[in-house]
Amino acid sequence: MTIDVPTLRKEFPTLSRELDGQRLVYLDSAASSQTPTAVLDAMDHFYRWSRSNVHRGVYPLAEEATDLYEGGRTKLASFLDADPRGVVFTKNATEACNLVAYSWVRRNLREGDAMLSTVMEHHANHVPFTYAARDLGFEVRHITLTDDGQLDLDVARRLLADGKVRFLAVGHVSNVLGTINPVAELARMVREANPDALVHVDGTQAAPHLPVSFRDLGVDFYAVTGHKMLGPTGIGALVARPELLDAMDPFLSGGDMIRDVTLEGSTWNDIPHKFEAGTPMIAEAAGLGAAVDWLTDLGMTRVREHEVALTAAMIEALTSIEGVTIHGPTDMAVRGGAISFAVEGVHPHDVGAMLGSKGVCVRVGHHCTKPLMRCLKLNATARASSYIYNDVDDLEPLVDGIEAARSFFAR
Amino acid sequence: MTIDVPTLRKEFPTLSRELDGQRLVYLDSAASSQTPTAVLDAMDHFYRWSRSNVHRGVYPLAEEATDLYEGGRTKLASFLDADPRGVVFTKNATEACNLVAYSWVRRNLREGDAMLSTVMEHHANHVPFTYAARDLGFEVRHITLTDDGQLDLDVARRLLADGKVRFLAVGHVSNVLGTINPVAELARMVREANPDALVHVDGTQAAPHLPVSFRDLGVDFYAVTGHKMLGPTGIGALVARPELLDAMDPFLSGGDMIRDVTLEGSTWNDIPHKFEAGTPMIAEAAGLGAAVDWLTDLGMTRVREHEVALTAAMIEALTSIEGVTIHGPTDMAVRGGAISFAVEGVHPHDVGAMLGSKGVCVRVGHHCTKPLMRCLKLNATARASSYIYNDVDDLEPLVDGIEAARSFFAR
Amino acid sequence: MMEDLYQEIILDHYRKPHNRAPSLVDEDVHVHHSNPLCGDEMDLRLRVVDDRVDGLVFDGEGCSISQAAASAMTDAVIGREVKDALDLVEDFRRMMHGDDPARPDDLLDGVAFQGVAKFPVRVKCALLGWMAVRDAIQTYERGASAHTVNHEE
Amino acid sequence: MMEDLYQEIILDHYRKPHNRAPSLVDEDVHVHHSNPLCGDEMDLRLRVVDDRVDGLVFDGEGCSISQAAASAMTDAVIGREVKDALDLVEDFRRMMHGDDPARPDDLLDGVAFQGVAKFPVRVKCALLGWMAVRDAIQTYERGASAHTVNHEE
Ligand SMILES: Cc1ncc(COP(=O)(O)O)c(C=O)c1O
Ligand SMILES: Cc1ncc(COP(=O)(O)O)c(C=O)c1O
Repeated sequence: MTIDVPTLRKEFPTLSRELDGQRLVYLDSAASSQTPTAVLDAMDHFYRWSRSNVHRGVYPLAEEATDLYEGGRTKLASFLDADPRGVVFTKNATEACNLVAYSWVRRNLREGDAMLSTVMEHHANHVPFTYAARDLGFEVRHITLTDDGQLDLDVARRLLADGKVRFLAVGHVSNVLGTINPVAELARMVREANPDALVHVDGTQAAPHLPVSFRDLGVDFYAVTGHKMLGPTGIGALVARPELLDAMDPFLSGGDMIRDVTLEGSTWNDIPHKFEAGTPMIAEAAGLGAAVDWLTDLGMTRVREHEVALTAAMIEALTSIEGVTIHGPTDMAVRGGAISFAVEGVHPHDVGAMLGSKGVCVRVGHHCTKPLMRCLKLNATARASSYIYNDVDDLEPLVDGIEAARSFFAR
Repeated sequence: MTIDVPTLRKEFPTLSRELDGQRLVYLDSAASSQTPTAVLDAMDHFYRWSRSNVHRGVYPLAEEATDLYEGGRTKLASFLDADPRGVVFTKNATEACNLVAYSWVRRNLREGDAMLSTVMEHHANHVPFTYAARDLGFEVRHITLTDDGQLDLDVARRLLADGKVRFLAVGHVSNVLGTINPVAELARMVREANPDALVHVDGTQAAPHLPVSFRDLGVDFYAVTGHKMLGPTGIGALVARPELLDAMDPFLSGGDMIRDVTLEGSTWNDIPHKFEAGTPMIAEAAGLGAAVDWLTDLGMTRVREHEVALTAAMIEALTSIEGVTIHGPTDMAVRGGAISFAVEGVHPHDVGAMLGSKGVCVRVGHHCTKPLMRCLKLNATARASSYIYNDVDDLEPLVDGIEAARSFFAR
Repeated sequence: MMEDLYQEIILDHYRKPHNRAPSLVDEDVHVHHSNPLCGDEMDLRLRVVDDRVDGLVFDGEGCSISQAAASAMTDAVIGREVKDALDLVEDFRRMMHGDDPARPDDLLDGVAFQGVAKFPVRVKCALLGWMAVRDAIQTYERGASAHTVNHEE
Repeated sequence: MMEDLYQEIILDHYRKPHNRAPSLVDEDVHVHHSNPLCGDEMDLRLRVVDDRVDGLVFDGEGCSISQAAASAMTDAVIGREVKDALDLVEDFRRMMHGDDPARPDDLLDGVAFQGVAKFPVRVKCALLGWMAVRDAIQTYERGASAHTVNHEE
């Protein structure tokens, strides 16, 4: 069963806006998705009905707030097929990556050790680790790409050969090339080379689009962010194996994450609370819970099917424009919905500005992947990224806008 | 001019709720305040009209989102009389304290150094620093209390005498005793003893209630949290002297906080962005901006006047009940609105449960101040904390509930 | 709400606790449990004879629920074989997490606490004494005589 | 919107840039500026004679705004005393931050960029060449001959 996009669009208020009299065509969901009214209602309900703080309250409002917050955790856990005890709420995926960097990498890797990453990582999955490496002196190795924008597993094998790699940080789906990386296979390779090595996956661009089972992936950490999966801003999560969290020292500390505090020191609370210091994102967790419920109702298999069909059509539409080339794989079996493209003779900024003037929202720039840009010998790309509320009727405005940019700017 | 509470209450939806047919009396604003509809509308407007990501967008939605986010920063800066370049958004006050602990304390204090704190700190302003001390071996000294629950400045002077103190962490207003601490005076004392020492103030309980001028206080860092000052959950801020932020290494790293990234390393963005990694709390910043606008319109002097009058009346009402004693100062010149009290022969949990059953919401427990509880030789207290939407009509239900608890439980 | 939580049986135990005492003759084990989140503290002393709970007293500070639950617990546990006592503890623990008790008759007044399961913040209080006796028995089985635990479940 | 941003004057400079060249005879200073956030790169070469900007060329990759602004900048700056050039740079910078220009006539086609101030993300683009020339002059005054800067303003 396909998605009935026209009906579904009605649930996304911003999409009914007009820009200069033109229909808004939102093709920037890889940067941030729209939010359905069900999510807004869930947050509103908290603020208008149960507004209070969580945990330890002895009055009904506080218990309701706790239920909303912890309910968000349970929902996200079942959405990602993970143990709720292993779901730590953070403010975004970036904080989730930092949690891994501070609580595990910085406390375990030393000079002489190595970690493995890739040249296509988002800065969120790159900088926290190279920053740690700068402070601690361990080595960072990078898997390079094949010509069609996939990870070169032969290179990976070579980089793992000496057994020094104790940690892998890899994205599940690239926000620039769209590439879906074989993370389960990489995890197996890493553990074969070093059974004690841990695997951290940046699932930011995967969780909104693919059915994800944390258990089946066989990895140790998995980071997601709410605002790209129909949820609110201000919330993300790190999913981890509970045993691992149990053994780790906390990162942020303060209230709620302690068991006991004396003037001299503290003992830590049980997981996941040990990693959630301070008043949490209560409304946001309620909103994210509603978002994953909404996605579950729609069905993640359908979400992916819609992505495959629409992305294939978009690739075809784009490549049929003269002078347009696409970066990254074109085989839908190994790619998601983010499409970076170049327009010959027109700078991406100008492409984006022209499209914006026609109501078509795309992102231009380095997409927080400067190392990848250097590899591709690019300064920037224009990127169109679709989601469930996009449909083939969005292709014409996109193509028209690009053609207008070509005739306006191409020298 | 006094506050017209009945009119003002209409702007706080949860307050019109009934609990078991009784009017909801919310006396837990020290844990979390209510949110006026103006704040909810500001967030809704973002989600329904400008939903997109901030920074680097070339289409109108993204520019509007950026304006909402940066507008929140400007508003908060002027509310606290600080430079917007020194305002770093965090997810809560706890993260703000951790930022100081990771980016300054952990990078500057070593064995042989000392930091100064107090026995009345909230865990948020205690654990990040004792955790750092555990890792790094510096000494943590604590200012004790006088009999009426104020900081003992003679003790402070003694603890500063050897010049080893390089850092002070102190709360502006106690969330348990209500005490307003003389932070400007303490800052002077600390710098006299050691001109290079820095002063970090946990302003979480002050910013919602008192006119605060970061510039006039003469301190280096000031932490606040949105959800206690009419704002949404999921946002707080660290206010800091910009020169200091400029010189500090970042804490969380990832997208948005970098200037350039290569495979080997990164250079950092300008402040305050250097300290804001990843997609920020966009809706939340818009909401917090609306909250401080709302408070400014009401007038912080009036807010404080209302607090003084109502708290004095509440102290009188409570102490007139047989068997009730109040912890902390009773002189309104040196206290805010949080009132911790004990009911003879009745455990705080039972007090709270009885009050809750009558629609009166108070907090019971250690209030994230275990060291203070030990000093007071208490396991827990019940705490009533009011705000602008409370009035003298809330005193009767409070008193009735306590009396009911006494007759029901006292053995 | 107050009625669901504070049933008459519970209040009776709270007002006149059973087996509340600061010491126990020939005690085998003494455990101290505290629930740092709400500040409750409890000392529990156990004497075992022929593999049976022969003597059991508790003492300490806590809210009505924790005091009453500990009192009801002593009634239900004294006289039982230690293995059986552990099984009963597990039954109570499950009841606190929303299950129906498997051995309602053996729990005696303990069943009155079933309604507490609806008040998540009070579950910890009701469990304090039960977790303490479980720990005391396990400490005894390990051959030790004292144990201190900070916990929340 | 497109009209506010891409005025005809701007497009002319973009399509036929003035003083765009990869080298400069007898150059005194060469600076390389990049705007990492949008990827624009610019090489700027300066020759100073008798305290005046005698030669000035730019080269590099960038969007229409950054290329056109650099082109218009060279026209406005060539021939000026270096101090005066710095003053003009400051006038343009303020204009990009929303002020009215104090020296509209001296900015020549530079005034056409006033509308860019309304597009915060493009302000950086328009400033790239102007910031580069400021840096080149300051590098010259310091007695150095080359400088590389990553920036965004
Ligand atoms: C004095 C004080 N400091 C810090 C905090 C921590 O604030 P948050 O939980 O929003 O991080 C609180 C509130 O819980 C507080 O009362
Ligand atoms: C692949 C990838 N990883 C991580 C992030 C960071 O997410 P956030 O900004 O929500 O922390 C993003 C989005 O910006 C992303 O696309």
